[in-house]
Amino acid sequence: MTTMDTGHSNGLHDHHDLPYLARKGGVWTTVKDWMTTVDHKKLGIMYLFAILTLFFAGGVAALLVRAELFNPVRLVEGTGINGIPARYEGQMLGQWFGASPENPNEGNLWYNRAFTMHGAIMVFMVIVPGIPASLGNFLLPLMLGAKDVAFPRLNLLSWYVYLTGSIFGVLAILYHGVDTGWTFYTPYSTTTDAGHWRVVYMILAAFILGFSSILTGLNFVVTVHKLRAPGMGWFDMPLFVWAIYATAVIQVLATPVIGITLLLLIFERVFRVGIFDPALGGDPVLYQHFFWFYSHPVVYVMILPGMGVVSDIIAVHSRKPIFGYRAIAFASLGIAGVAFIVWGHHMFASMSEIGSVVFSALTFLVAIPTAVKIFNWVSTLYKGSIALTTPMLYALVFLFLFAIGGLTGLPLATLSTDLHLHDSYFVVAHFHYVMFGGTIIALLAGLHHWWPKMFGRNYSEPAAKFGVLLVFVGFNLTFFTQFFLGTHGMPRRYASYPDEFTMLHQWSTIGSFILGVGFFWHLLVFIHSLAVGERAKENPWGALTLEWEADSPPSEHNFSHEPVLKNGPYDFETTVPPHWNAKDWPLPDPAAVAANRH
Amino acid sequence: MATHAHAPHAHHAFNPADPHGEGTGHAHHVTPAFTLRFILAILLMFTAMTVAAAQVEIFIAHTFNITLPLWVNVVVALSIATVKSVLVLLYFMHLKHDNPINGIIFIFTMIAFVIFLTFTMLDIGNRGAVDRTKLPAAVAGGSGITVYGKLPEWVDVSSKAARSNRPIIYSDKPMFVGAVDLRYAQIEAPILSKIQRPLYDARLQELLASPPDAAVQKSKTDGISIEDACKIAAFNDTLAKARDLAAPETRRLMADEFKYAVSHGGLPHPEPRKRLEELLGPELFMSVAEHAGASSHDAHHSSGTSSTAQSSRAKKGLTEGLFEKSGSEKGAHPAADPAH
Amino acid sequence: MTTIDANSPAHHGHEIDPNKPLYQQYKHGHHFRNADEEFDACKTGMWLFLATEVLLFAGLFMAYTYFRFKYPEAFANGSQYLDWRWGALNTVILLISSYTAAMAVRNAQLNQQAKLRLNLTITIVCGLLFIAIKFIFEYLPKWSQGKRPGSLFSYPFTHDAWEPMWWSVYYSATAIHALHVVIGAGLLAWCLRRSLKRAYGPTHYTMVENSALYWHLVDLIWIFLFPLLYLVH
Amino acid sequence: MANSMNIISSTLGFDASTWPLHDLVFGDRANASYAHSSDAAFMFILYVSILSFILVMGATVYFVVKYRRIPGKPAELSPHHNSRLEVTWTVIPTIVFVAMFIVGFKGYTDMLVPKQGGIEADLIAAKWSWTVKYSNGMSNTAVMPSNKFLAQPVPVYYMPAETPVRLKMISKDVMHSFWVPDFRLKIDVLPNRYTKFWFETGSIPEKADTLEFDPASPWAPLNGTPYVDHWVFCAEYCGDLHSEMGAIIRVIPKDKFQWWLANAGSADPPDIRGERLWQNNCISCHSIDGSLKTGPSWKNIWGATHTMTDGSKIVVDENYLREAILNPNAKIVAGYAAGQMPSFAGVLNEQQIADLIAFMKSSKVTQPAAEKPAQ
Repeated sequence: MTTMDTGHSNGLHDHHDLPYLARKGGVWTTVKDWMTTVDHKKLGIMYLFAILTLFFAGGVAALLVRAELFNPVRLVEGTGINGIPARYEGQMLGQWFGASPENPNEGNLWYNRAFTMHGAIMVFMVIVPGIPASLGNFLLPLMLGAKDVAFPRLNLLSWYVYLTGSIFGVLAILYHGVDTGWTFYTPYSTTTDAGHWRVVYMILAAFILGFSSILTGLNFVVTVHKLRAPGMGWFDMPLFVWAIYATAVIQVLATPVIGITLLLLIFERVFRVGIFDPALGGDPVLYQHFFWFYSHPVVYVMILPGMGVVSDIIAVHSRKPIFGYRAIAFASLGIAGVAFIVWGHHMFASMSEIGSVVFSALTFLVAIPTAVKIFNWVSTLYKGSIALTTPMLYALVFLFLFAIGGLTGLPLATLSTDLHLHDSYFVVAHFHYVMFGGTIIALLAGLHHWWPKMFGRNYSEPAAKFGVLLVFVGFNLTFFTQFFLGTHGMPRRYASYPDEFTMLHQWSTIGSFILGVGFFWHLLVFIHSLAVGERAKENPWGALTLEWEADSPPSEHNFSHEPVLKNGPYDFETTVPPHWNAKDWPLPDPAAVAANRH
Repeated sequence: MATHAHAPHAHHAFNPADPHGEGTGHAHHVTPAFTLRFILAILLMFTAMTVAAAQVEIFIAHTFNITLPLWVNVVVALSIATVKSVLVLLYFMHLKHDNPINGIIFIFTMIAFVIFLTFTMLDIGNRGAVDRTKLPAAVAGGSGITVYGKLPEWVDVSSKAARSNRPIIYSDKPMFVGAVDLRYAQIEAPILSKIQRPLYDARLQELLASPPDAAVQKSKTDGISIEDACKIAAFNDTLAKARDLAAPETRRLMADEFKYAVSHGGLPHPEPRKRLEELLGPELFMSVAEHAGASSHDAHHSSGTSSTAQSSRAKKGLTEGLFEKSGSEKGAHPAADPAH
Repeated sequence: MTTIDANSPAHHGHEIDPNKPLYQQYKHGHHFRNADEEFDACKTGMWLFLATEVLLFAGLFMAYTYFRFKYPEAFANGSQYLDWRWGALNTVILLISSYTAAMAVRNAQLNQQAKLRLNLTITIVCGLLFIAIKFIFEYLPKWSQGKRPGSLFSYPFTHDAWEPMWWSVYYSATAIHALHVVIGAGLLAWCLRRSLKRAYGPTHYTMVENSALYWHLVDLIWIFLFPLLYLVH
Repeated sequence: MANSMNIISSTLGFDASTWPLHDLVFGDRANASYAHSSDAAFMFILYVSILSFILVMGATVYFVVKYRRIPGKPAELSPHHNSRLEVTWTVIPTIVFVAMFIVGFKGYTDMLVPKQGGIEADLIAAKWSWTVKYSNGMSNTAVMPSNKFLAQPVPVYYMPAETPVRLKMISKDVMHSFWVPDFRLKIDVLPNRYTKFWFETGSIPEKADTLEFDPASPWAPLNGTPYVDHWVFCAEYCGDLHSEMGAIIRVIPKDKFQWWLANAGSADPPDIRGERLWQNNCISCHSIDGSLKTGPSWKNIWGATHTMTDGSKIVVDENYLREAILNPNAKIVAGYAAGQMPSFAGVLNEQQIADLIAFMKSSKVTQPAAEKPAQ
């Protein structure tokens, strides 16, 4: 896409035109500059690093869990909890953290803490802010042709709120971690670890992170409404922006409810007000309603941006106008809308019969726009010019995994089958296919797609592709086995299991470690790229959206003149990509194109 | 660069002041002072109205002994509140002359609000809604292969029924009919205050001694034991009686407590004490009084140590605590008595 | 909220001319096309924030609805413990403050600096009055008599076992609302402080507008809390 | 419409256990009448899913291979959208989803609606064990687990074969969830209200394992009984020993179950067993603290002298009590109406009657608990 001005890229007369990564003086100045910046790009990068760091922390917890389940049972003669002679399970974690015949619960306790930490970190600190806060912050204004988000200082505040929340979470971990499960179900969460504040820290962390999420969403909604480049109508926006917009709407409308929920939960623990505590007349199922009214829509906060990323990548790397642009855009909004009326399917086992039936019926509504999106992506490939670059590979991996994740959601929406699969490993596998195979894979795809733009350097394609292979194999080995564990009756959150499940669990553990290696490999690839990677072109993929208009990395104020839209984000048939010549990206015959349009 | 691209999407005439054709909103509309004063007057008037409505209800309840159903009061109060809030939104918050997007945001907020309330109540209002004794299928178990009315011949139900070992039920009854499981749960261990407990026990003895026809009838229709039916009756009677006892007490307390509490550093008023003593009889009253004096802090919530061994012991302590407090062996309502 | 309001001339690094009032020196954010657009954006942002506030209270209204549905007796008794006169007084106070807040916005639009300060002051005072009444005449006596939430409850003359639940809902709802009153008063105080420097006028009064909006929302919530807690029985 | 719904709903009686992939997915331990319809629903969804997955992924792979990028050659032209196509692939999935919902709803109602007759029992969950109380007050036994994943003694619920069982479930502390994978059903167990769980036990196959107890144990008579075990798991995370919260539903032939039920808890002293029986059968009419009920109070009843309606005086001893239990209307204590008490012949066996009498002799009855407030 092209701008009014031409060839501005290297004019360095004004410090505003320096690349945003350029250092301003000494170390202290640079640190101060980054800590106080209101530049959406720097904030996006800081979010990215925080999120990836926490992702590795959560990943370690996950590997602990899997390692524990490789062979959880090492029976030791000792005294059971009833004081009667019994065998107790000196699990690996238990032995590390001092389980003993006198204190046989220790092994399970540490296992419970491990999976709680994994869940809490991954959900509240990684996946929910994941794509919107990192890629979204960096790309949204660029894609809209704006200089910044609507409220830059609010953006900075949001970053520090996120930091504060994460610090509370880390604090809870340093205090040995909490064992409530990331869902904080009452009355267990209000009674466990009595007399210690670590649970309150964890709840507080989630509460504060919610605020960060609200502020980001609010900021993005206003940005999309007010700061689109001149001439950019709603249907000239890249689909990533549509997805971020739908996400932001959910963030604004759903997150406050988790805010009040966790607030009441803290009251519950500290003052025992009893709103969720059956011992005082409260109702734990009411808590579940409160919790899932946020936590189901937030599932789409997690996945929608991923869908946006994939929509863009598939179009760019197969050089085709996305098939059914409006269908995908409206599907995003549709999912965002339906997200608010399906939360009950997390509670079929505890909810009233009529409620279950209604929620089951409504839940199927979500599947329709999702299916539409998948069909549109596949048909975008039709007659494309498909390059299997790393981002494209990850987009295809996303298609594969997300399709499985979506389809396995159907028996969980169906009443009779859900009563068997609910809270079993089938659910674990399902939401990992969606959250991990969806969101995290999409984050990787987007990261590889926009890496040259963000850091101005290329990564080694072959190395990255090897990473894709590791992640794909490891992921499926880890989680596909868990579907069978679930249908055969393996419950969630178990520190040990009957013998018949041993084989599947061990395969799953092996896969998880392959997965871990894969991510470590990717980390090395990125570090290598940052250190010695070659300088990236402005527009390596020949994409048409506005962010590729800017330099790589973009200058401080993104564009030296406000870009004016001349063509849509996916008009590959009619437009030579910015920074390229016609011979690099040959166009089909205009007459044929015109004929094809009508 | 190729700037001559065919641009099908850029069909907006570009206007620098209003690049998106959204309008910059009539942000600077100045509301006349008279309007604001007028709105304030109306709001105050409505406040008076809603208070008056409540007072009138109390008045007729106490003089003519006519008790309106609870919902009347709620509906009146809430509709007045709604009108007030709409006025505030339109005039004080300028929605009337504002960029429509702000109004739309608020409407969507309200939609989310309503969804949250209605769907949650949809669950909570329908617990135990499937009355297992009233379904035609119940005798056979499961809903069987239910045939509503007549089937076409080519549907071979019987062989399917044989294959899956499930009964055929010919039915025209609806699937869901109202029931009272939740109340049974309460009946097993009735939730009663210090005042209600003796009333309930006494009443239950009477009823069990000679079950009234109503109870017998209920036990037949609901398919429950006569004892349960009596418990339900006793429970309702107790609530009614306690309410009668409570009404004058409560009103008296409400009138006295404020000035007394302020002047006496919040001591409970001796007057209602005396009256309550007559009401309960001395020994029960004593038990109530000392009970109320008891500290409200549970052992497991005093700040403990961070050692896991200790905290897991604390957990066990809590569990036992709940057992002790549980209303009955069935434990339907652990710690039923809030005065703990 | 100051982050939503993009008004600090220093921030955009350009010198202050003492002859002109502060509000005329205001330069809008560099990423907006004009001040109007910025004002609009800030206001929409504020409305989105108000949306989150409404949904925050949705939880409390949900709790009220559910427990009223579950323990009607306790709630009937409970609301009789409250003195509707204090509730009504507080309602009137909030309505008046809401009116003055709206007037303050009007004054800013019409550049009536003195009236602007006056109205802001009245609004803040009303807010503090509301808090004072709430704590001295409602929380204090009730708490000291043992009418406390949940397990803290120790009032001897309960007529229904579930009155603690009533107090839990009562304290949670009103306390969180009171917190919002304090925040709103704080915002308005900030406005007042800036308005002493004539920071707000016809061309720039975003902060006043947004603080007023926030204040109206606090009022809005109370308009519903008052009948639900004090009158319905 | 109603008729077509009718046809659909009446064709959902499938037994999926013989379908392809069923045993791979679920194993072959499906039990309880509704398990089959649940499996049928799952397999239906599974087949649809596999089909659509193959279609989508097949198309993807085909396109990726066929339309791979050739440098210097632009992508071929194709329509940017196709309303008919898009409507089609919106409508067809919708129809399939409606079918799935109906299938699931049908199976759900099967799971909700219990069969009458059979036995009822109370299930009480607490951290970290399940207790089942049978109608006669006996509760389940526990054995050291044969399966090494459980460290605690695991509760064993004996259940009669081919019998509907209804459980009324309540929790004493946090939330638990009662899951029997073989029955394909889990229901949460809540601390503040009863939830219900029902199943109909299957028949016992020919070549089932048989119980073997040490001849000295009170269970020795059960030796050689064929049985089928079903795992019970807690599916709602409930703390440290969540994964220890297993139990076994052990289905044995009806007659053996009757014997077991009658003799369960024999380990307890007789008066304790008697007290359980009193709580379950007599408490509504006979107090032990002297308070007036339909029948005479048992306070200090042992050895007391009762005056009958005909004026005769009788010293309360074993024989009188046994007669009063089996043939209550033979002698009526003065001041009480005849015909109030049903005969317990056939309800209580000799052992249980002896237990009751032992309870009446016990200190619990002779020095009763604290007085209730005067009424």
